[in-house]
Amino acid sequence: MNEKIKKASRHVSQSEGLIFEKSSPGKRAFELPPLDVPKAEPAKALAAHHRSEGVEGFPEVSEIEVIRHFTRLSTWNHAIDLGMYPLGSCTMKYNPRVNEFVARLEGIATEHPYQPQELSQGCLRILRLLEKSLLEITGMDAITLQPAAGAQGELTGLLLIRAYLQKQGNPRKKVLIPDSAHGTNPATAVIAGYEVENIKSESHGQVDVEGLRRLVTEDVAALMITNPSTLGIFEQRLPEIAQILHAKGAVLYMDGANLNALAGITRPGDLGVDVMHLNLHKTFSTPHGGGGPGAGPVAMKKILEPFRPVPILVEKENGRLALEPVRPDSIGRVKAFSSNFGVLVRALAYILAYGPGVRQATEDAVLNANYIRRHLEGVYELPYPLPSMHEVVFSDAIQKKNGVNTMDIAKRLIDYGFHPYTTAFPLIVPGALMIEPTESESREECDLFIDAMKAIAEEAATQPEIVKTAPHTTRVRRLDEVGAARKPVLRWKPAAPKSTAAD
Amino acid sequence: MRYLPKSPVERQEMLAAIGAKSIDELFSSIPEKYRLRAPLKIPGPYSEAEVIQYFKERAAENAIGYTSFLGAGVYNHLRSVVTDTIIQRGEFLTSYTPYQAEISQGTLQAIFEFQTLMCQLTGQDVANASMYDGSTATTEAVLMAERLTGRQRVLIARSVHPEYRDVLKTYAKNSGLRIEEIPFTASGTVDTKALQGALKDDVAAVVVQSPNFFGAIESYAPLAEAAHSVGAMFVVAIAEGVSLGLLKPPTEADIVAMEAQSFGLPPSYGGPFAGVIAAREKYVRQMPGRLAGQTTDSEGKRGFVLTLATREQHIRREKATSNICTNQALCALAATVHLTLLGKEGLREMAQQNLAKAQFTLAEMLRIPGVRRTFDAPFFNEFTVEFPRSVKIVNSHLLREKIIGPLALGTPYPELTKHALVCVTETTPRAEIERFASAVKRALEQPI
Amino acid sequence: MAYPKSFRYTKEHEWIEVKGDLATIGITDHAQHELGDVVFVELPKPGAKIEAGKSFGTVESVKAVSEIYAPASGEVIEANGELQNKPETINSDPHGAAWLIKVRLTSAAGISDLMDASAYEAYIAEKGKETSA
Amino acid sequence: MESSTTSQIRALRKTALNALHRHLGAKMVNFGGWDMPVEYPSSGGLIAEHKAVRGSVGVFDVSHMGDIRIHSGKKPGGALEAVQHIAMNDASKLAIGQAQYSAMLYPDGTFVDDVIVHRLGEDDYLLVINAGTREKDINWVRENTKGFDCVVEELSDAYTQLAIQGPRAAEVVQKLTDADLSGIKNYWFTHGTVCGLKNTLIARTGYTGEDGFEIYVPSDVATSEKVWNQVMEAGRGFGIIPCGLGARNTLRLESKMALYGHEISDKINVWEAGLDRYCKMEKGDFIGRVALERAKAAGLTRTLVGIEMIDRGIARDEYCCCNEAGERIGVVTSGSPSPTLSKNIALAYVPPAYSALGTILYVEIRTQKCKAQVVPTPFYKRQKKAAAPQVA
Repeated sequence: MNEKIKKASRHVSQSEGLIFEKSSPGKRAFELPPLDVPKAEPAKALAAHHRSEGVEGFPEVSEIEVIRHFTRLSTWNHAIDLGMYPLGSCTMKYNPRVNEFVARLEGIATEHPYQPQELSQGCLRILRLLEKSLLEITGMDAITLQPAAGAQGELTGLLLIRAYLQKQGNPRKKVLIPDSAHGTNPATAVIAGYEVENIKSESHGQVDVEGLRRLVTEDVAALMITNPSTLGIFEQRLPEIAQILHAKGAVLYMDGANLNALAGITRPGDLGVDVMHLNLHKTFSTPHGGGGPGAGPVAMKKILEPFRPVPILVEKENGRLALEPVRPDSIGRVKAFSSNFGVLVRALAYILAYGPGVRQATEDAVLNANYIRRHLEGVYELPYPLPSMHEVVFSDAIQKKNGVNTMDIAKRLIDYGFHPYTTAFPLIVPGALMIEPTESESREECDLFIDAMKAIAEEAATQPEIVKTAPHTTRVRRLDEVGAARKPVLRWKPAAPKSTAAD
Repeated sequence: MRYLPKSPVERQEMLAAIGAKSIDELFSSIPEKYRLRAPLKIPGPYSEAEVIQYFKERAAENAIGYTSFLGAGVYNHLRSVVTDTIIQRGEFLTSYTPYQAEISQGTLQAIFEFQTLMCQLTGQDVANASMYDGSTATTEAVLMAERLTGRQRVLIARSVHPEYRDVLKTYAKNSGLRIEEIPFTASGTVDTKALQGALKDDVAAVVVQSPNFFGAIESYAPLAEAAHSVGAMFVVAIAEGVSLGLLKPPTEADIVAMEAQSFGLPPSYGGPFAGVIAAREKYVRQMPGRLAGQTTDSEGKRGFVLTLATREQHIRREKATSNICTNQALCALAATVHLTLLGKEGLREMAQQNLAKAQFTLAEMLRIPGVRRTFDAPFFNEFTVEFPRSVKIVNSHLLREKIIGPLALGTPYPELTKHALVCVTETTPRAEIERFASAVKRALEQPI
Repeated sequence: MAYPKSFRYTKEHEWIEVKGDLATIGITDHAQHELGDVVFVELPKPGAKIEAGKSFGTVESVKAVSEIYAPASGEVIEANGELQNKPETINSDPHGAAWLIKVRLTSAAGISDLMDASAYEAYIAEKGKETSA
Repeated sequence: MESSTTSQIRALRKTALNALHRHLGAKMVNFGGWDMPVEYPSSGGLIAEHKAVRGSVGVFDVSHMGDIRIHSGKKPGGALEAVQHIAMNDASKLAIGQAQYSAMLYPDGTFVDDVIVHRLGEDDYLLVINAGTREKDINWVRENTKGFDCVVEELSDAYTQLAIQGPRAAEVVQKLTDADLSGIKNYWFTHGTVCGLKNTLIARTGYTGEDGFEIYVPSDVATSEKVWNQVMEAGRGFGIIPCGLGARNTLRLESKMALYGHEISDKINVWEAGLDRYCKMEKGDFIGRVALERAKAAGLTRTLVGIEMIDRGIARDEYCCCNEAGERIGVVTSGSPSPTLSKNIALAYVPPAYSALGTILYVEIRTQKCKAQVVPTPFYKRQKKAAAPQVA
């Protein structure tokens, strides 16, 4: 065993203050070319609106200081590039660098959304090919690439459903959401003007189909389901669930957050899903960047097509493409300008690199999850034993006996050079450990992770203190979140000059 | 496949370890009849070279080599290579939302610095860690005002970016919000009289943009006064952040919604950008989106965490202030690095150059027979002019000279068909401005 | 911490102390314990009406928000402003300094049906078993 | 093992088997004031002795260990209260005939000594303590049990204590007794006739990480030698050999069992030693508890890890551990070649930041810095469900 545990990383602890604390008047990190037109007189041109001073408190530093500052900050982060990042439901896979390269090409990054469409055919053809590819992968009929992220995709999807039902005379009242769902689902349903009704999962963590049958009434607009569920389990009776909803005129919405378990293997469209969003920053490898930007395209069946948000991408005669700003039944705009285009470019670059081989990525992701499950079963409790897809959810039940909980284990994992898995989610598993390795992990990396998890289990059993006080290797120890919330300090302020302190 | 770190043998060995005969066994929970047999019909697999080739070909079908006079919410400013160098560091590029504070201090401190910069720019007390863009930020600001006032009527100036207004209407549709638009005056700014006429104690928010869609700068004080007189929130949207290098910040505002694209983010055909919401401290608990806060660790060392998380969807679910989860963190980081590079002087100098070029361009335009200035309000780097003939026709002539002309206002504002929104920044060389002017002159001389 | 005999208690872990038609309302020691470090309290303004069984405010810890339900109906005459600056009082003195609101009762109906101290202690002991089981 | 601390103020103390050891040609050393066999060259020496215990069976004279009996006075329960007060494990959990690993602590949460607590009867406990700390321990127990209604007597000199250790130990001892040993679980004991001596305490305990028994017989030379010889006789078929303190040390080290003055001392607290699971904070008050509460809140500053040398060289007690940067960050408490693993292993205290398995450390061996890595402990775990208690 000890031969295998090679990985143990320690985080750089360079001390680095706030950039504002380095500021000294007169330092410059950026110089503009000389002005080649007559200087304007701001005071005259802007009159009362003129701000004569520069922005108060803005830093004044040199270029090397900026580079060092942010480089040092960067060393305090864990990242996919440093090692496995098994955050369940986040699909932290490798972000190919060529995607970054092409997104920055002149003619791609430089294009203005209002430039004439005859001068934007390149952009539009990128959008078109991405649309077609995503439709093929999801088995849907129509799609919009506009939403800026998954949550906005959810909203778009629900607005489509609402518009569709409205058109038939009754938008209906309720949206059903399983208790295992992501928090964005209920939050979104409310913004779309629906009441949320939570539905309990049955003992195996699947949707209780019989219970559902009773719940689906004329009042129900849709069911928002995540498949595979947040337990990493495939909803085997999805087609039946779709029928139940359709029979009552309701719509089946699928949260595509976990598409990484399905791409190339099966298609939500074929399973009876009517509308779904995709998280391009999950399944399609666009970088998470510390929390965005993302993109949340929404794919749908024919019935919802007329309601897509504008602008709509259409093919004109002789293959020209155009974005049309007006559609009678459209739900309107969900975001200014066409979309998070730069993110879409990266997603297409990913798809092109794989082609139909995207199936292999899915297989590897599921292989990794099951490999880890196989080796940690018993060491950690597996609350729902149904087959795992791309992620596996354990609980801390065994370690709890020694007062060690999922957060402690997660923090100790940091000392072993891994980012923690997702803790305490899904909510239906008390003390959940939600592990999603993705296809990007080699067997070696999986083994390192398994060994680390076993070592921690052993520590939890014999010397829990070392686990409960983890992490020990990071720049900062556990932080005082209570203090942060009681007396929020949300911005830097210059220290008050001594003199004023008196009065 | 070059992204997949497994050999066929390793796959077999791992399957064996799991106790599965074949990979298909791992998908046994998917009903047989729903499993794909045929490979997906999508192009690829492409080598890296082929991927680059594909996008270079697409790029060639776009507007390379043209000089543009477009702005209207998306601005072309100088960007330092330093910004791109930093945001392409794997530790920033390939990390997730900083929920695990101990190994996300880099991202968290950068967000804290972003929040500080945004407060300094807007003259507000608190700013969040970013929204999707200016349009959704404006919408979220309105929803925030609705929560704070418990009112549902919203007055928004017609001089606010048309697409910002469209997005607001989309969100409002089902939340019971009633959106009413306030006209603009002959000087291109909000019609205060009309506003006062519409103001009642059922108004949640008064929303204006400055510089507004026409480039005209609004006077905050009277608008704020009017809004506050009936207990409404005064919401200011800012689409061109660089203007703040030279313009007084909207300190009279209760909530500011800003687009940060001008701070180091390329136009990128409309996104990704970064929205900002800044507000008075007392409203912080109704703010949407993430917030980084300063605190200390068990050894008293300064550190940062995501705080006031109980506002957010992952905890409050259906009661959350917003459904936003992923935001635009990397774009916010780019803005932070960019503004840090510019600094106090750099931003001011950049703003001054924008103003100077815009003034120069207007002068050049006005020397053309038949061209008149539409509005007389002060402006920053955008202004509207009226042509003696349709802007679309003028622009079609300009295209032949590799110039992308100003935005035709006819579509969003039918009454302004012959009016155009001209934008220049520090990146527009004098020579190009002069070439543009003479091209317009020629275009207007062309027989129809 | 002892549960004052003079209080009545709800299943949602609020307490109410009635003096004539005036009543003081707070959350119990058990509640603050379940909640953990309290970081924020949201209370109605004086003049607001509260209705028995309906939520009249929230108590927040770092990662949880809990509704506070009114044990009885009435009009708020005072809200404990101290808690805005010192929410931690709820952890240290839930039955005393950390009272939430004082109300003028519109009716005393239902209050007698609430649990007394011993019944409440039995109730939380019972809950304790369930959760540990 | 050479303990230079006790200079020859008074004559070395001898166990009843001292002459026999010398007769067997044992190499004798001063161990904590005792003249003890470190190895028996005649039977192959340390390595052979070590391997015998791991592979079959060996016998140790551990009569130098101390024994303290605590039983109640008039009031029932007094003995338990006293034991609960002076030892950190929860003695109330003990059934009659059961033993537990525990430790006596100073008020600051550091160690007086580690002990094995046997529950002999209703209100009757036997604490087995270390040789080097006998006087200190007995005084400490007397001092701190005053307030309780109990009787404390030292029995150390009354017994010759033999440890028969190894996978075949049970078979050997079974030959000598009428008691059914198969019914005695690890860390349980019984009384039976051994070598004709009635009512002899037979405990399934040890300090080697192997299965094994410790028997307590009258300490007169004749009886002691008779029993020793019968044990040797009974074990002949299993290749039993006499083992000295040298093998005892390498055996306990492989099993990461603490040795007073090394892994545990009056400078080290329970959390640092990683003895969490033998310290029952929830049992109520005991000496050291308050300090341990505080220490818990303060967090760990060092923790005990097992290391394995990657470079050549043996990490010995007191050697310094350094990080990549060459800063001294920790110290070795015990180190030696491991006969079982044929690797050089050691235990060391390092800051928690260096505790993750796989962490690379450098041990200063004289002038050189030798590379080592943190490895899982115990270094050796016997193939059996119920493992002997270890310093995790």
